[in-house]
Amino acid sequence: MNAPLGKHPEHRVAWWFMAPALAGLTAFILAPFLLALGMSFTGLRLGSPLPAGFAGLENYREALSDPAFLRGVANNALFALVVVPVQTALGLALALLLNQQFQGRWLFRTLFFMPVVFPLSLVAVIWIILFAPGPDGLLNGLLNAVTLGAWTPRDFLNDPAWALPAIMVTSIWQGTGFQMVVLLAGLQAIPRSLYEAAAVDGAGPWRRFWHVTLPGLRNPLIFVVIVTTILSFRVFDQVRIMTQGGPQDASTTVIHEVVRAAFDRGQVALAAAMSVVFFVLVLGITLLQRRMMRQEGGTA
Amino acid sequence: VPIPEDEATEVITVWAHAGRESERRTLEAQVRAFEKANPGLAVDVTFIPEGSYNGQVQAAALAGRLPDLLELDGPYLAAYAWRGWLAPLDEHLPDTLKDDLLPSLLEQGQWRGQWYGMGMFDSGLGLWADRHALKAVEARIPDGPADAWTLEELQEILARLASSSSGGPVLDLKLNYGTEWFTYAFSPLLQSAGAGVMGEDDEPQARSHLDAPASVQVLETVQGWFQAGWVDPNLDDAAFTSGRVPLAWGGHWNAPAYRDALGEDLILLPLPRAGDRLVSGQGSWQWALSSRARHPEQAAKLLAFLLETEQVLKMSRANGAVPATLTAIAASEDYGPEGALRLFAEQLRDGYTRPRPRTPAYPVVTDAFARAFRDIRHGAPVADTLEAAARRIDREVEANHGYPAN
Amino acid sequence: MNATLPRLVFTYLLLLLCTLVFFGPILFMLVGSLKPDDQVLADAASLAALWPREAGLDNYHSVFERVPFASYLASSLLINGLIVGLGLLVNALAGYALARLRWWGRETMLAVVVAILVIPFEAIAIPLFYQLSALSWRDDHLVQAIPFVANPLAIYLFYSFFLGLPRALEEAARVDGAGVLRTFFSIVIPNSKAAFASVAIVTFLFHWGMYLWPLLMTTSESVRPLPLGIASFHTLPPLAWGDILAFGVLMVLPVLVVFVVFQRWFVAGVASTGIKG
Amino acid sequence: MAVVEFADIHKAFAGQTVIRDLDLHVAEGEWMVLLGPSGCGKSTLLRLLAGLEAVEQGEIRLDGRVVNDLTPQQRNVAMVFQDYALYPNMTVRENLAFPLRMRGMKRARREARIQSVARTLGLEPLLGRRPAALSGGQRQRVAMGRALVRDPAVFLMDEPLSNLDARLRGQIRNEIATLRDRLVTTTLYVTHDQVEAMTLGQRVAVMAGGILQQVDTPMTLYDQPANLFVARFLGSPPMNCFAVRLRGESGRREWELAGQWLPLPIDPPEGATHAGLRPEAFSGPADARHALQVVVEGVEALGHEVLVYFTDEQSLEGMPMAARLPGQVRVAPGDTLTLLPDAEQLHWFDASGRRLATLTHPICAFSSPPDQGFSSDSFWKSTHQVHHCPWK
Amino acid sequence: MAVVEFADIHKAFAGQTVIRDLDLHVAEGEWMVLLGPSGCGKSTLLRLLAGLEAVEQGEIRLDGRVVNDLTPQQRNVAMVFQDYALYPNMTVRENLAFPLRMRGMKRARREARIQSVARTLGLEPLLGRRPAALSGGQRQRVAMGRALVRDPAVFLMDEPLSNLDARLRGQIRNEIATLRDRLVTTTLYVTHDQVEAMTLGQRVAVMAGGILQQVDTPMTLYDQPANLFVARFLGSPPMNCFAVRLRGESGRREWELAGQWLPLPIDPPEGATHAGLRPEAFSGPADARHALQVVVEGVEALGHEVLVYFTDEQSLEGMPMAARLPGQVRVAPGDTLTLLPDAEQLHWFDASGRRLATLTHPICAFSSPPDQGFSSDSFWKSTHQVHHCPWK
Ligand SMILES: Nc1ncnc2c1ncn2[C@@H]1O[C@H](COP(=O)(O)OP(=O)(O)OP(=O)(O)O)[C@@H](O)[C@H]1O
Ligand SMILES: Nc1ncnc2c1ncn2[C@@H]1O[C@H](COP(=O)(O)OP(=O)(O)OP(=O)(O)O)[C@@H](O)[C@H]1O
Ligand SMILES: [Mg+2]
Ligand SMILES: [Mg+2]
Repeated sequence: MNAPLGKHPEHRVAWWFMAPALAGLTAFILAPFLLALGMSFTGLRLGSPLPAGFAGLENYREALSDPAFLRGVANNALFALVVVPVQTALGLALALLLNQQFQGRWLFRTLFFMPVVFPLSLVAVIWIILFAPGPDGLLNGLLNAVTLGAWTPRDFLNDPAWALPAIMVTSIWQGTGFQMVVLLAGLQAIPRSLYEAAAVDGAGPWRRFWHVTLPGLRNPLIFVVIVTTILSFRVFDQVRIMTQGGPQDASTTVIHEVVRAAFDRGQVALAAAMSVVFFVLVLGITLLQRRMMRQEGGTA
Repeated sequence: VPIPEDEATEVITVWAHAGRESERRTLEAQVRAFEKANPGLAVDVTFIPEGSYNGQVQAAALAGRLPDLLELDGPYLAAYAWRGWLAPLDEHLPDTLKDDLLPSLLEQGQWRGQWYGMGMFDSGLGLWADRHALKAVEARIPDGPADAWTLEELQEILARLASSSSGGPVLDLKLNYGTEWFTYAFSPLLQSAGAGVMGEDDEPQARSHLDAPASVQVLETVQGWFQAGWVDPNLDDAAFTSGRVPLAWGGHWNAPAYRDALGEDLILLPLPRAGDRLVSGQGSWQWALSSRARHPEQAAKLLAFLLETEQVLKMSRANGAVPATLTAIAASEDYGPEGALRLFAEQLRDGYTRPRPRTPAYPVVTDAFARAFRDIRHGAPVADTLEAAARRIDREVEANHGYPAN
Repeated sequence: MNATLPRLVFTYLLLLLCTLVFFGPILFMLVGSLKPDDQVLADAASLAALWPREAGLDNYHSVFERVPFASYLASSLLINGLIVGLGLLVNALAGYALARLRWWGRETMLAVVVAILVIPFEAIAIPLFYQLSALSWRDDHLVQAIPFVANPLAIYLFYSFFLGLPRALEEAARVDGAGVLRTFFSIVIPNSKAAFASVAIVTFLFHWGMYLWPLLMTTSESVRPLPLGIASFHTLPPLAWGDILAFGVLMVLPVLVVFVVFQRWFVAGVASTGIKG
Repeated sequence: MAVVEFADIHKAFAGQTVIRDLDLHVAEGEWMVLLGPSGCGKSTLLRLLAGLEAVEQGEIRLDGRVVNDLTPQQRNVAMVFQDYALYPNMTVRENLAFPLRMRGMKRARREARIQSVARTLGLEPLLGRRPAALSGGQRQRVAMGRALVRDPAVFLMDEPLSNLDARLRGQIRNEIATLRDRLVTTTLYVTHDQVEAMTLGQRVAVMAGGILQQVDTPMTLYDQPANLFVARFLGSPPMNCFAVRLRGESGRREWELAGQWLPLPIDPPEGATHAGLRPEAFSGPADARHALQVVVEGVEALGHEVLVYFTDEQSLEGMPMAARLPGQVRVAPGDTLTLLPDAEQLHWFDASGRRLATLTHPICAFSSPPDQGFSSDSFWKSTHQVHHCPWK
Repeated sequence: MAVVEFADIHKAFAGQTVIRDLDLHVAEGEWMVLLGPSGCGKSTLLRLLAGLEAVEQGEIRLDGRVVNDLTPQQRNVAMVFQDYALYPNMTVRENLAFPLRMRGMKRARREARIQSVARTLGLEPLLGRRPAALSGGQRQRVAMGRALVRDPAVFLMDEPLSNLDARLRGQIRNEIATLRDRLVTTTLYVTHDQVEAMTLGQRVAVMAGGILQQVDTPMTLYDQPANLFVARFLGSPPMNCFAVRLRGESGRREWELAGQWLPLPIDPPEGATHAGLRPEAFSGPADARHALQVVVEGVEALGHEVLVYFTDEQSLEGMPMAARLPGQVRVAPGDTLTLLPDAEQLHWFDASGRRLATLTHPICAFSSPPDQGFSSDSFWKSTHQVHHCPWK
């Protein structure tokens, strides 16, 4: 509200409104993050009786020369590059499918969305079973049946070539429903008359999709892409439970390395340094993404 | 668990791992018995799932909220002790107890000359086998620890087994187990070969141990088994029980299920030796007194109670592990002189076992070793992998200035 | 513009396929939870994976025996209730201040919220743990909830939503004599049900599976939430897959109920909150 | 350009009949305005023709060819939507180009076409903008342009002006009228604004409740409304309609208005139960013997004319009666005013609301001298000058 | 009820001046209409008074008290919003109750108040409904009710009718006029519809570009517009304004219109560069010697009158000239028509657009005989009957 600024009470009211959240964010996110930043320059180890001491950039040097961490960064990037587009495309396809007129839309929407309500730790457990190696595994069995026996059963989660893709599949399975719901809502917000205008103007279904649907979904698409990108840099639970980052770091991620350093090895300062590097990376990517999307469309 | 709340009682707080049902029941019963025998003392036991036990204890320790008495996983003892979370037990326990204790437990419970941990039982590691299958390939069946197979012998047997089973897997290495298994189960092979994960107290480093040629050679051999397709992934933990493989790298805890599955055909063999002498695994849950304990005397009293022969036997019966005292072993059905599992007891008693590296760096050590082992499993070059792991471990040791006493 | 029959048939075929992909694993879990432990894996590759032959509730019995499920559930509900309940209030207030009120520091605060958005919890768990340990605050329900009440994502979602809310309503209320606070409670909240529902669901989903934090912060059985229960099943192998799946089913059931009940609002809310890039 | 025929069209939504037995013939190049209150089915009719709704019963023909089963893109119609439906992601130029691209027109020709339309509609400076950066009036013109840029068989316009404010509406109405005279294309134009209908339609089809009430030129609709609905729908303020009360014999008949008896110089037609009198059929204060004295209830002084409202118990639906007095009169509610209604301009309706023709409806028409420059077919028919007629 | 004063108000948004040096005094109980084109700052002025925008410069006084720094809830004003801003989560009753609850009125008194307002506005049967279940007109009345239910110092209404369709707008305009006369409360009413301004305002403040152009009664504005802007803003079609060209000496002067020279019976004021003539200053075809012959460019036949458009090169901004001919004339574009402009109704403006007073502005007024029932203060001032004046 544009009510008078100056001495007006609204200024104070605003701070009151902001205060609880601000206190929470400061105490539980900002302060620990600054603490992490500080810790990253020390030699602090979990529970160590030695004085932490100033370590300079040692932790950063160590993190950046740790092949597992670097692999984690690369894996995260690969993960984002694959999962974001695939999941978005799938979500869009499902949304389009559900945006048609037919009986039972509600049911199917619920079914497709259901994986989203599953905690990742549980999803991971289910998929470990589905990925079971040997011909007895469900996925192996299915692929075998589909390819009429041409498929050689694999141990997906312990195969350097398959571990990361397997985790991607799991994540896509779990996350697509969210994309779908957002995009479905976006689809329903596109004025019907635009489709009608395009039809009258001579556009067939494909061109209507290209010229009306896609542009109309711009903002929801931006939203899901940004959220999915942020989330795909946070991948952890699946990795921890399904592959522990292996084999040969083939499926490790940054957060997984952070957690291993901090919790399994007690190297909290190293973990803090990794977190800081990671934060800078993700923030950079997010800002870049926002800027690109914004400029491209003019109004976002 | 209701705790009697009258003012005269002192409450001893205890954390224990929530093992199997029977184990939990037994401990609870023992605690009640202790309370009955010691009016005015109450015990408050919290069971914590094994999966999250270490994390929880560390978190509580950092927060200064450890209980009086707690269980911990043997190899972590040094780490906890160095951080000052534990109080030495020497002054609280009678020396007579030591005399009766398994030497493995004595070794495991001590660090830098002080006694921190005391187990009610120890673990046994060995090879389970199907008598028929071995007979079919005319394998030699060792009598005891002293005449264990050599690594080459095992390899040959595996090859024979494999060819008789048309190339399928023949060995279960319990690949479905968690991180700690790999250090526990396979570092003894390195030690047997004359190397090991780390040097002893006077040489606390991994370099020239973990990456020593002997270590490399042993693990290259094991890697060969993977590459030959002899090892079952064992996702369902049923590789041996379902008869898929005739040989399983395992321990005392497998006994009940394996007996059920194979009955008379089940035989227990020592691990292979990679060098002159067999080295097997040891170490299990131990009791320790927190340095912040508010009732150390009473807690020690409880501990002493738990180590009474009767109690040790009860626990051993509940979880199937090797009883902690020689007296109890002698009285045990399974581990006694004629017991089917006596091999486990012999190994522990006769010095065929060595503890995992007793260093405050252990969390890093086991992480590095397990990771290396898993990479080797998937074909990573053994020498490089081990060298990298050794470097990782040593960096940690150096960063802590070799863990000076404080 | 109207669906023809062949098209409808095609649509249903596609729907069926998608149902298989998205619901199949869930069905597998449901069915598996009714089977004896060893059958779960044994059946996996056959159609029996989706069809219980020897169905029984044994696994569920076993779950209730192995873990104090009711206590875990109660803790989880309490913790999530706090996070969602307090969170809606706190974050909505902040989102409103950012979207609507004019004050010094607004722009900065918005930038901070957006930047904070990308900090994953795992990255700050340890320092936060140190912080709270220094206050020796641990092992209760509150410590599992309070740190998550203020949530930058929720603030941002509310902010986007309020930006799109017609200003005239609030102005009318102000002219009618309501103060800022009164306007917020009497006018803004009742007209933002969709936003509240969707933020509620999103935060609920986000925190229902939380594992790391309770692991660090709790020891007492009575304050532990459901996800820690899973650890009880990760004991020595053989894993009791049936029990794990049964536990999983019990764990998602409350979320599923919440979702099905609020789904209508959720979809509408997503439409109105998420749309600002 | 095409002939449009609706034959016996019937349309229902979810069992609710929206259009009933509709027959309508639009000639080649004709501008037909569909006029009617909200919800009477105007848009539905347009959408049926465009192919956006399925025809359930009856036939729609374009140049004699039945198009019932063609998709929108197969029918060569162009439509201006009520909410414009401009593609928000495209610039004005791209919006205009879209229908041409969809029909595969080559780039060069397309550009030429766009330029020409943009010039016609004054859109040239806006070509690079997005719809979000346009004012309401500009958007309307782009929507128009997107239809004009093609060369369709029929134009369909669905209340293209209803979202504009009064002033802009008037201005764009003029522009559309100019366009209409320039581009002769068969057009169906939907509105519920009667001023638009009067000024834009060559013929106007008045609809109510899904039924066609009357199709005729605007002036015929105004002068000879087929029924009470049409009578009261056209004109602002609408025609004053009331249940008629008569007394006296033929030749000395009197009729009642606002409780007063006035002489009726003509014979009402047989069966007349209702009558209507347009507001302009009242003339200013007169000393006449048979003038009507009314108590003014409301006044609207518009500068060039004053609308005076008063009450008549017999008025349909209790609507106030209105008199339109040209010029400026200072009159306030509560005043008593003397008005002279022209009974000869009464419209007569029977009990069912149908119009009854008066046999003798004296009209005072004087044709202008041809040498004064009037085109031969234009003639004055001013109701205001009726009292100057010699026989009065 | 209060006196409202704006003193030297200046308001800018992001450096863009929106209101400039504005002084306005609204008397106690007066209905002041703010009229002006879109974007001229009308809403801003209202919002300044309501406290929804900060006053940056100048003072706003309610009954002499400066209210610049009061919050909206501290100023006792009631506002009707353009899009009504009904609370969708509340029933009509709750909507009406809200402002009373906010002011802490007791339940019983509140109910009584709501009942009375609901009765006044015919909302009784709707009290239990939510806004979503109301038609546009009903919503408008609820919005009105929410303002009326209070007893504010000032009513503010921001284009309350602009979202309604033409027919409903006319009807509710009447209702508002009735209310205005019943409840005498100081009111600022914003519109850009000049019919509303003319019919509702006791005085009308015409704004353009943030500057007050003229504040006066509607008729004064219409008859004596202070400048070209006001002249052309009021009236539909607007006043025909053009650069004036004169020739000849005083007494035998002539002026040019549509390229033809016509006698000018009066002397134009000193410095006149522009003149304006309302469309109704033309009268129908005449045989007069000095009639104007125009080629018709456009025709709008509205039933009761015909608007005829023709071109004059001198016309401001190239706007077509309009003549309003009462009744019905059949005239088509391209026809030649003879019109008689009444030069005595010319408005004169100087180079800066300011109005110039004519010393002798002959008006043909005839007061009606008192015994005919006219109230003493009402009199005719019809421009149409000017040519019946004896001296012509
Ligand atoms: N898709 C639909 N489903 C159900 N009813 C509909 C549909 N479209 C229109 N109607 C109904 O059909 C009737 C006629 O609608 P239509 O849009 O043709 O009216 P209209 O004359 O264009 O009115 P307006 O002037 O308000 O645009 C209305 O009662 C409307 O509610
Ligand atoms: N909050 C704002 N920020 C920036 N510019 C504004 C703001 N509010 C209004 N303006 C600008 O101030 C000018 C006057 O706006 P205002 O709403 O007062 O016009 P108005 O006369 O009410 O127009 P309308 O008839 O279209 O409602 C416009 O140019 C508008 O763009
Ligand atoms: Mg319509
Ligand atoms: Mg405005």
